Amino acid sequence: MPTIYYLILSFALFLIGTTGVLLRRNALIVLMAIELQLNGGNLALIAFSRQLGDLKGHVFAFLIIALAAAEAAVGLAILVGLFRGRQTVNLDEITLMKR
Amino acid sequence: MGVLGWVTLLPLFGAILVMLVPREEESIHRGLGLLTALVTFAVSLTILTGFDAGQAGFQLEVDKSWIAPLGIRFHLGVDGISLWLVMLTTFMVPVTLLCPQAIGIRNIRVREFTAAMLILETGMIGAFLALDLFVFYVFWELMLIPMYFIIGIWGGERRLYASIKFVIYTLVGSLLMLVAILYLYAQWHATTGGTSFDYTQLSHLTLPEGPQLLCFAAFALAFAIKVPIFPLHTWLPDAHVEAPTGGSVILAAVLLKFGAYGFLRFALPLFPLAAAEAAPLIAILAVIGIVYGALMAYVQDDAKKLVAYSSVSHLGFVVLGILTLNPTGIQGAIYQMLAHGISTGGLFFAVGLLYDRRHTRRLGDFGGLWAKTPVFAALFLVIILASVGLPGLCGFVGEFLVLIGTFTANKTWASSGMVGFFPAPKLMGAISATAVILSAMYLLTMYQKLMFGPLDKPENKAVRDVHGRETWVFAIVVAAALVMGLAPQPILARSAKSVDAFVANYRDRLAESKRGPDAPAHVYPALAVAAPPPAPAAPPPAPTGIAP
Amino acid sequence: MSVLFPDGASAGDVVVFWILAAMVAFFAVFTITRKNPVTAVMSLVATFFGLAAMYATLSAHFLAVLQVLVYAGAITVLFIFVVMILNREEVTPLSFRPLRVLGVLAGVYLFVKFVDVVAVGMPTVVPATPSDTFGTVAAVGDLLFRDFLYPFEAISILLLVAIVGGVVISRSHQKEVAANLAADYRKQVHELASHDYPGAAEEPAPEGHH
Amino acid sequence: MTFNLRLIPLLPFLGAAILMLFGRKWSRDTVVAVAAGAIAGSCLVALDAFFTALPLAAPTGGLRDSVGTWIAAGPLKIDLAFRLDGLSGLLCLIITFIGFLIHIYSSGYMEHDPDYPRFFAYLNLFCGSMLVLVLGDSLPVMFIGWEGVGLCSYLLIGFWYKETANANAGKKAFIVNRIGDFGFLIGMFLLYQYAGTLNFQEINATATAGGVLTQPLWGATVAFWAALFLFVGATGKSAQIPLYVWLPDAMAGPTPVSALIHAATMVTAGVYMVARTHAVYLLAPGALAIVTAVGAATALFAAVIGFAQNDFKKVLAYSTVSQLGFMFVGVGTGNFEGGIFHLFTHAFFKAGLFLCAGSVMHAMSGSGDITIMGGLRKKLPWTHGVFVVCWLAICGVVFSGFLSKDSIIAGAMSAEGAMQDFAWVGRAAGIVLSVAALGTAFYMSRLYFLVFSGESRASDEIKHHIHESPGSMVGPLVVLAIGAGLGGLIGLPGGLFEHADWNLLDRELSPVLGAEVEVSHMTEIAVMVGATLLALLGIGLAWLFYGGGYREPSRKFAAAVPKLVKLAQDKFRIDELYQFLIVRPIKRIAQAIYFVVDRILIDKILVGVPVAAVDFFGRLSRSVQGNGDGQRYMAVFALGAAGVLYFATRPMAPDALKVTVSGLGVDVDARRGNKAAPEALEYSYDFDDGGKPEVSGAGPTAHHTYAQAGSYTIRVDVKDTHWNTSTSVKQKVTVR
Repeated sequence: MPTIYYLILSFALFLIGTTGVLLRRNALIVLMAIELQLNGGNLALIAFSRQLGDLKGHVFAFLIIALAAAEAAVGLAILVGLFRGRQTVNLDEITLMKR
Repeated sequence: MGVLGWVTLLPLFGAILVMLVPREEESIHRGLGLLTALVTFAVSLTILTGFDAGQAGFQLEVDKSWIAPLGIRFHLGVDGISLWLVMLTTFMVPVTLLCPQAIGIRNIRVREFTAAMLILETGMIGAFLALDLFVFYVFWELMLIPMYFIIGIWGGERRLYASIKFVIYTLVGSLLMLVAILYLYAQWHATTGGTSFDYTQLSHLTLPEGPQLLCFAAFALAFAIKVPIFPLHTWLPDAHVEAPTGGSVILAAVLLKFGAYGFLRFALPLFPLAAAEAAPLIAILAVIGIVYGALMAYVQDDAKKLVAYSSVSHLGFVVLGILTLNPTGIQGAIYQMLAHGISTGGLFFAVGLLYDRRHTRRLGDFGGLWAKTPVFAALFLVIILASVGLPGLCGFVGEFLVLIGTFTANKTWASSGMVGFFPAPKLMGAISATAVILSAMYLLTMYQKLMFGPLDKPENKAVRDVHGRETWVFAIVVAAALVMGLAPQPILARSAKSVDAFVANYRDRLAESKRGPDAPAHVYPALAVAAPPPAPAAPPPAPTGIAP
Repeated sequence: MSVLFPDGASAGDVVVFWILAAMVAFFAVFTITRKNPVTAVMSLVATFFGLAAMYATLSAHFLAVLQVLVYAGAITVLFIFVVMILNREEVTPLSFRPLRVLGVLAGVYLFVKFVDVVAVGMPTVVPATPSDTFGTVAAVGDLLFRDFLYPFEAISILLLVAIVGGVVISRSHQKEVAANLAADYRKQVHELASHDYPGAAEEPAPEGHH
Repeated sequence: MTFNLRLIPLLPFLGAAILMLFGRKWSRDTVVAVAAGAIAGSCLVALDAFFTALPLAAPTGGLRDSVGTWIAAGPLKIDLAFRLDGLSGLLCLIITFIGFLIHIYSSGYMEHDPDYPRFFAYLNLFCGSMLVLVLGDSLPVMFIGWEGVGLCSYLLIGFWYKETANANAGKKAFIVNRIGDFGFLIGMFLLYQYAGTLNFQEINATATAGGVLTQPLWGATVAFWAALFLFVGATGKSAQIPLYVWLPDAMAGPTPVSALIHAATMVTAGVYMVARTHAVYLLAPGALAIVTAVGAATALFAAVIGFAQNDFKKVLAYSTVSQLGFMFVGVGTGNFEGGIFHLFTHAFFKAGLFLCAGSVMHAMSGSGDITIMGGLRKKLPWTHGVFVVCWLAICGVVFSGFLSKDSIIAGAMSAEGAMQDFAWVGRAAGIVLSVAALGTAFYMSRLYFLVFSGESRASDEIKHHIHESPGSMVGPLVVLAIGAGLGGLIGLPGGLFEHADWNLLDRELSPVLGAEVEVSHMTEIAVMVGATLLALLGIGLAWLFYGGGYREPSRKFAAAVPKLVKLAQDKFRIDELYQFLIVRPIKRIAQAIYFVVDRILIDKILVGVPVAAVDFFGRLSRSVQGNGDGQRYMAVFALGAAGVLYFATRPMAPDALKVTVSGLGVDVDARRGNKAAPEALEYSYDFDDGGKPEVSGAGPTAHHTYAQAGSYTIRVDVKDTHWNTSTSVKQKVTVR
């Protein structure tokens, strides 16, 4: 298949992820959506590296996967901490960044 | 890694070590911090021995590539101007760490305090030694942060206000300076095609008049705030009053010097024309500051605030001396910096001790302490007199030279066709000389209110004389004041060559940029265009570009 | 011949691609629309598997495996655990606030633009099949440990930090709070005891330089 | 010719250092031994230098001893060097000798003081500084001593620091002296700026008629201003109008201190300095005239105040001020030798008088109030004897005072040589001085009669305690009395007897200060006779008023003009005047500035305005990004990205079409500016805005011919095929 198909798919994934991040109340789901976005990025990278026959794309995808793992770990930990503190993971009720 | 590199980085390593020790071991923190500072001082002594007084240019240079693509190099070097300021730094920090009151009465987080002090030392030494504008800027900001914490964490009641004020004032200046530095970088690239932040190269770049004025303004603002020059001084009293003793001492003894040092090292040599045009204004502000600070000090009731304002007055002399632009005045300015570091540092130690004993700084709360603390009283008196500028103590030499320089300001410049660029030297000198009277007025008044008179307040009857490490701190300061007052020559001799070269270079550069004020940016002297990007193998030409 | 079936592509590839693409997209949408977190996680896993397969078709064998191991394995398990800790059914999963909807629309706009551009700009030919070693563990590992050693190390440190951070953040704090209080109290007592003049006990801030 | 002069000041300094470090642990005898030993040692060195080494070196400008370069910066170079010639040598001898005596005296006087070691440390420190002052080879080195003695006087006046009054007196002394030092410094700088040196010999060498120092400056010559500013310094140190106010208060210090510092040595530093820089003064007769006038005025003014003082030491203090006035008239009239001569004799008899005062107060259990004294003649025979000698000396009856005072007045009467067209000032000063001399005789005799003659007016228990002082105090008194009696002999006006060589002083000083002033025998003798008569007259008057206690005339007088007496007793309220005119205004102004400028102007306005601005914009932008809700940030971010893309990819359409009309035809140029549009752009032209473009898919320019005249709206759509975006421009045209 031509690379463009993969690219469009990857962007679609990213868009879906973004929508999730924007619209969901549940912080947990938001985290998942972020994972979707990252995967979209990965897909693009791999598609390109296939087109160019260059493995660097794979390496970056690898790094991104590791990063995603880290992000998930910390994010979920924060979530747990939050939940312990305020008994909710509803983002509408969590506005710590306010001033 | 040359000795300069070591002197710069040792305190940093020390700070890391200190942070590794568990929080409870406060005595270990103090000991380790003091040890590091002492080692640094010992190493810095080797700078002194390795320094060749007969040479004007930079010596003992360290020059390693740091961020190659941007041409940023870790370039350190010392000359007669920075030499003694570095020594002052490495001297004052151990004394401060030796002082039991350094951390103030909120005696918490000893580990963090010690580490902050050591990081601060690295920042200060690095900024004095840096010959790469980018590196200089990095160190310059590196000084800011620990001081912010020192004031903000260990300070007095209004510490947050004071620390924020300190940071904002300093940042406003330094960010503009960063812009100017980047502009220089761009201009250098445009002119020579090379990429370099290296002072020894950029100092040969002559900008057209307009950009010069702007860049000078940016630099001068940063330095004027640091000094501080008259209308920009109000952060100083607040910072001093709120900072813990150690913070005040370092702030007064070293940090303020960066303003003056910056003028000497960067603002004047890089932008000679703009400097010459702005000199009268700054000189007048300096004179105002001298009298103004003295008057303000005279009406303070808070001992620490009084000393802080006295700093404003004393540093006015420094700026004035620099702007006389003749060797005598500049030598005086440098010496005044050192003397002020010793004497005012000592004053802050003393006030800190009293605050530690009585938890008040109101002069009215004291009185008749001499009877209780004869030793302290005697040492304190010597420090006071040093600050008053009694000949034979450190304070006199600097003021004397600065005033002489002021009186002869135009005399030295008549030769280079700049008659009268310094406004009314006699008048300015006379006005600044009134500080002789005023300083005696406020300092002796303070001393009398603290030490003399009847011992009527019950709390004062319990005040204890200096003992243990305190005695050492004061003894060291007093000894330094005496030595610097009686034998200034060894110090002056080592800075003489560089200062002469500075003046000569400034004169040439000025004449040169006067020739073509609106000529496009160019490199002076022309040969410097061919100067290769500095490599350890082939060190760049001397900063002054002129063999004295 | 058509958008669905670009010429030069073998029928198998086309079919596999469309199936995987549909699956990925479908489960992705499913993930962000489910009320029940467990369902969401499950569909997330499905998405990951789809992607893994797609990587395989892109002859990124190593990453395909990695995708399954790390994403479908580790990360999902993490999610599952957390879901178990805080199992919350939401009444209304989505909150359509004006600004956010605008944000989504902006996303859509970007998507459309993107499609426009790549539709014009990208070559539609099928890339040449790479060598057999392309995307194998050996090849990627070789690159990773030769040219990308530092990034690799950096990311490993990042992981380490993440682990520690995760532990620190999520563990309960009561103990150390208590410890701090006790320490402060000891300090105060010690300082008050070490005063060298009477009447200092009333002083607000105790001194301590001994 | 070199000599180890540095020893002379060094020994006392060492003594001071040792006493400060260890004194507190030692017995009183050890302390005295160290202190007196140090000063005695330097006295011996000074004698050796003066009598063995100097005679050989006198012609070559005396002995010089350079310790090394003190300060060198740029062209400035100052050696830490000492010079001993006739002048400084004489001063050295006075300082070390009288200093030694007073150390001995103090050992008795301060017996009961707990701070014994501190006191002697200060005394030694003072002697050292004073020696540096006189031995200094250049103005800065002299300035070291100059400030050092100021410091010591500050410390010693405030020696009993528990009394706030004493501490204040000390502070006052120091600050007033600093005012003088300000003048000193300015004078020094002026000299350096023009003469280019600060070394006395070089300055005096430079100071020649037509030299650099005679060039005009501010309507006079450089020399004039330099001399004037230096003299300001002198007025501070030597307590002349207007800066004399600190000296009377300085009597708060222990009496030996008053004797040594505030009578014999330190206060004469000003006179010495003027003599040192005499060449500069000789260049500026105007300055000399001012010095003379100030001196004369001070002499008279202080004498008048002296009439009414009732404190033993206060009377002596004002008499000191007055006598210093005499000396300044001496140096001011170019009669430097006369001035120094009087300095010499005055040192002896005034020190003697003060020590007598100390001894008397010692006897009167510490009180110095002369109204309750009287009849001490028999009780204190030694003290009385010494006092008589010194009293007659200061009145100018016995040799020393007699000769020195006469030489001053005579010199003033014939000052044409030095003061040129200001000679009249000299003559006037001479007359004023004669009156002052009369005054001196009067108030000193008043003092004598009230204290020693008649019957005691003291209360019984004081009377009961009265006793002669111990030997350690009487001994020095006697020695001083001898000095006061015969000291004058060194300055015999040998000229009168055709034996110029009798004048030892002249032999020592003339190499330094130039030849003595020529005074005709006529004036000399006239002045001698006149002055003596005046002195006797004064003594007579005093006897009339106070002989054996307060007599009728004095009471009558006091009753007649009570206001005047009160005024004189209040020292004419000069202190209050200064307070009112200078001290308080400065403080008020400073306070005002502090609050207005620092607190309000800078901190509130200069800082507040930018802060307010920043705050405002901060709130503004925060309201956009919302309330800490992360998702909202994300949304704004997405919008931002979309916006950027949108604006970045719109084709560049012209702001206004360039339309050129020719008849019915129009040429439209839709290029932006004058540069050709990029290829990717497609233009479609709708010339009547009718919805369907006449020309499409064309380049940036197009031509169209309308069917009939009229006004149309041209609409151009610009399409970017790459980004697939478009913009459109409209414009009206009228064709006819």
